[in-house]
Amino acid sequence: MLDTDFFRRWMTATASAVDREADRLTGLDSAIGDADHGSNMRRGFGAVTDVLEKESPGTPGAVLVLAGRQLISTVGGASGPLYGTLLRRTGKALGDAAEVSLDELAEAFGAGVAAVAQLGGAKAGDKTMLDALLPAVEALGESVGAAGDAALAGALATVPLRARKGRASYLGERSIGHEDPGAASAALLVAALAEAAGTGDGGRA
Amino acid sequence: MLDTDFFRRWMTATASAVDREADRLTGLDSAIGDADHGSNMRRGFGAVTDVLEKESPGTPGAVLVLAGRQLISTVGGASGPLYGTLLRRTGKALGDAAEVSLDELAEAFGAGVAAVAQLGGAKAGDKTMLDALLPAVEALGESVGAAGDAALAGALATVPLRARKGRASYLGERSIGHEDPGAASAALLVAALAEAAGTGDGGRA
Amino acid sequence: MLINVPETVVADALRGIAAAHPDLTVDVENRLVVRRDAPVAGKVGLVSGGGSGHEPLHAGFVGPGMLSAACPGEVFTSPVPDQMVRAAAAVDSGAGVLFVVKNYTGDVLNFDMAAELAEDEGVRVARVLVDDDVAVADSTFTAGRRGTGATLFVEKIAGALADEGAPLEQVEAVARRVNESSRSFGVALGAVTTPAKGSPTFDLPPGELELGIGIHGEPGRERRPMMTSGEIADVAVHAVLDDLRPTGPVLALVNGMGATPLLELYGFNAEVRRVLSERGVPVARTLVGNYVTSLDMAGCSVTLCQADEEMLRLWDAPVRTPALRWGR
Amino acid sequence: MLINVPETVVADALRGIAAAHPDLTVDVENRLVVRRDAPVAGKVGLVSGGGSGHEPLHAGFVGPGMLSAACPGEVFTSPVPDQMVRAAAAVDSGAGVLFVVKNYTGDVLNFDMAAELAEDEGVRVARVLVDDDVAVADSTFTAGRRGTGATLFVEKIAGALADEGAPLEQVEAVARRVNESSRSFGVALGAVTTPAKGSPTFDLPPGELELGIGIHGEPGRERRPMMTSGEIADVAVHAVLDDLRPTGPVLALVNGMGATPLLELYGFNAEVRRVLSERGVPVARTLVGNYVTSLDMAGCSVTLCQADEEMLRLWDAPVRTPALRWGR
Ligand SMILES: Nc1ncnc2c1ncn2[C@@H]1O[C@H](COP(=O)(O)OP(=O)(O)O)[C@@H](O)[C@H]1O
Ligand SMILES: Nc1ncnc2c1ncn2[C@@H]1O[C@H](COP(=O)(O)OP(=O)(O)O)[C@@H](O)[C@H]1O
Ligand SMILES: [Mg+2]
Ligand SMILES: [Mg+2]
Ligand SMILES: [Mg+2]
Ligand SMILES: [Mg+2]
Repeated sequence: MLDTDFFRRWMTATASAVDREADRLTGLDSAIGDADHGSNMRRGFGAVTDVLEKESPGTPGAVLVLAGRQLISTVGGASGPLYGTLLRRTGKALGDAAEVSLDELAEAFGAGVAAVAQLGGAKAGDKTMLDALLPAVEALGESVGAAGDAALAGALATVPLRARKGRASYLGERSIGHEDPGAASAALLVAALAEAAGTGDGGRA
Repeated sequence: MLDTDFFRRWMTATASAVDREADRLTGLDSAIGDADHGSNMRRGFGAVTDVLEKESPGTPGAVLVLAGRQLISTVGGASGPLYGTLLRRTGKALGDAAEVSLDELAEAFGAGVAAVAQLGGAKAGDKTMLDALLPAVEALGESVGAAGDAALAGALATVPLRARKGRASYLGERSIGHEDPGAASAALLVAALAEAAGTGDGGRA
Repeated sequence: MLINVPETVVADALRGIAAAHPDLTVDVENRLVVRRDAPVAGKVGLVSGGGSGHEPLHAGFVGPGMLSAACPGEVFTSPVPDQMVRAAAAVDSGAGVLFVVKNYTGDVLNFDMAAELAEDEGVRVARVLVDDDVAVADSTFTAGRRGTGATLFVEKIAGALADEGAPLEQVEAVARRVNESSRSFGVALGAVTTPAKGSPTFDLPPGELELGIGIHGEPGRERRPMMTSGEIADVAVHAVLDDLRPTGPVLALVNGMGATPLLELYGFNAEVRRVLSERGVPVARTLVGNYVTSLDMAGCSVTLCQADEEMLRLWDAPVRTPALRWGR
Repeated sequence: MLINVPETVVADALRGIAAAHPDLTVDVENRLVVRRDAPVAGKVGLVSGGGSGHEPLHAGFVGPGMLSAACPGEVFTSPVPDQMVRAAAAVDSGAGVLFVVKNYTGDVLNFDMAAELAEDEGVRVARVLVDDDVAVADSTFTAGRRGTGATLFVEKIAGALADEGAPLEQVEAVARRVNESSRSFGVALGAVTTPAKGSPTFDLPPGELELGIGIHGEPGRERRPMMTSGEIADVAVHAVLDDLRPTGPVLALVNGMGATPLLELYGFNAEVRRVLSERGVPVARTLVGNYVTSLDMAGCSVTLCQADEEMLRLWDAPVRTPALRWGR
């Protein structure tokens, strides 16, 4: 089972990954966007780490709801409301449970990703974070490691796509040939699950 | 003796030289000034050529007075009033004569250069056009060729000087190591005398 | 770049705005710029905002006759809902608040969240989307047309109507009408350097330009060898007119992207005017300057608004903000 | 560059100014920008001018409350006497004309020639030299201090007094007083590209800056590794204050050189204000923006004027020009 501490570790691992990869994310966003995705994510998850330390929420759901709210209040841009909604809705779906199973997490995460799709109006293949998140939902029932792999593959698969949503869509054909920055950060978020679970155990809790 | 046509040829030869060397003059001015000396001189002597064709002044003095006035009306900057005064005062000193000797030209040119010194308040060694003009006055009694050589040597000798007048003076020590653009264009003006006199004859009329 | 560290660029600017403009209340911590006399009794509040880096938009347009408050986000990043909720509370006199939102996914999502929260707190909120950039096709293949230069027209004209005491529905309606009557097209002659990235966001060699750019340093729709001012005016004005098809006089904004000298911009205005007169379009008013910018981008944009009598009257009405000021 | 060909840049801009500003009379051929209502009966005329490339200076300051006419030269080249003679004739109502001349050899020589010619034609002419740039020592080793940001203060304040109907001697005196009370210091973060040259006038690599620059793309007095906004404010404000030694409140112009984003300029203003308050100097008014520019130069300058009551009253007086407009 995954306890509250697992979810805190997930958030801190994401914060470290995003901090480490911020320049790469901004670089991707500078090719087909406005060169701020790295600093957006770093600012947001930095704030998430801070607030989790200060407020110590007591359940998995509460960790994610608080993290999501914090993203909404600190990130801005397209990714703030979208990632904020992802975590908030996932957290809400987890309810008040003190521990959750991987299957429960997979289901809740599915609800979170669906909320992202609804809020942003994007679907698979539009070259957005959804292209990393949707395959992750599928694989998460299997293991957190599989989810990480699926998200990464999904992110890389955005390279040949033409963007239909977000800022990259303004480029039309010229958006082809670049990895979507939001898909790349989503892959980091999902990969952090495996890290939170402890290396190599695949997270089958 | 130097007739009216000689003075027209002097002006057209200067115009061609300035046109040909405009980029070099602007380059010099961009190192220690504001990168406009080449276009200033080109615009001015282009206008001089035009007005001499249109108005056909009938004496050497009239050619130079008209040319000088035209420079004042079309160049602007520091070089417009200075070169304009140089030619106007030289022309005035020549009076109404239909032809003038080289000695008369040398004396009149000396008066023109003195007027430049008075107007601009500069003296030898201040790193200005005077550093080419003053040696030219000295050598002009000998031959136009000697004057050209003296002006060129004077222009090159401005390289190690520190500017005390004009825009280059703002640079202080940093003006050292560059040729003064106005001295370089003055050398072109004086060299054009030999061209007007016909190649190789040294202008001893 | 003239900055301390990238992280404090927006806060530093807000402190500088506070120091320069005693008519504005600046809340540096919560990132708000508000008319000092807000809320004005009986007046609809006008709130806008967006990523920073487009100055004087929006903070430079706060004051009598234009915006009640502006919410600056990080550079090129839309603000967070908390800012707009606070702004709405600060400017609402009970007559309601209009959010002027440029059409970008981030701005739309954050303003929508803010509208929901503000309404929960009892503020009546209407929203107008600005989407004037004809370089982007409004289709299922894009996030829709970007909001650019028309934002200035919307804020000025709706702001004037709000100052006259018109109710929220009318202010919203005129804002929508201005947007529907406006189109823009932009060109970049050089790329942008954002504080966070510290180097140009894309590579634009000297002899080339980008057609159909936005205001966030994103590349345009097409790259071309350098064109003259006249050729650029041809492309931009034809693109705007072919979409707008005006039947009467227009308001023209000939806008610099930030690093284009005013000398060149005025020369460009002469070419814009030439194309308009070739197409038989009369010009009622012209504004030339760096108003809706993209940091240090070299380039320009043209925005035209087919203005009816009411719009012109409201355009001419007094305004007193840091960047637009006339009539009082 | 957003131009047609280098040769027509100034004429193109004048056509664009004419199209944008119906309040101004623009003579493209003779290179004059004049208040439409000139000459104003009984009013002293105010004429300024200089090389182009510093816009909005000077043409953007023509109008009620400021200049009567502006004479734009070629880019960075002072105008020719013919322009000032024409301008003087156009604005003289019999009360005489004040020439506001920035201290550069070229401007001084051309304006002096013009003054002589205009006086021959019966116009009473007075002249004030603006020389506020503390980066240049005023000694026998230089052409004297350059005229930069203080020009705006001189034109605004003397223009306001002229509009009140004061005689030539008084307008000249206040102009001189403003200049004597003002000092400036400028910094470049990037070089200028002039239309005629087509490439940067000097080489300034990204990580470096030039201290003590003028407004003509000339290199500065000293090159340094890049500094923060706060460090630059320290250098600039101390340089100005050490020379000015004000004993009362100052007018502050925090000026962009053309390509510095307003976002950064406001952040710089916060730092300028910090240094001033560390030195105990109160600020009466602040103007932040790109007013006295150098084409596409990145950088900034600080101008401070120790303003007495009369100067402040005249600063606040109504003005209605393309670039400065308030009070009516
Ligand atoms: N409508 C949308 N649905 C899902 N994801 C989106 C949508 N629009 C943008 N995104 C994601 O957001 C990312 C950009 O985030 P960011 O750069 O932080 O915001 P902005 O685009 O406002 O600058 C894109 O790479 C994309 O993955
Ligand atoms: N006071 C002066 N006396 C003599 N020559 C001068 C003086 N000031 C400047 N010059 C000359 O003028 C030249 C610059 O001319 P130009 O670039 O056309 O004008 P500006 O300096 O106004 O841009 C200098 O190189 C110098 O030779
Ligand atoms: Mg982005
Ligand atoms: Mg020069
Ligand atoms: Mg963004
Ligand atoms: Mg010059």
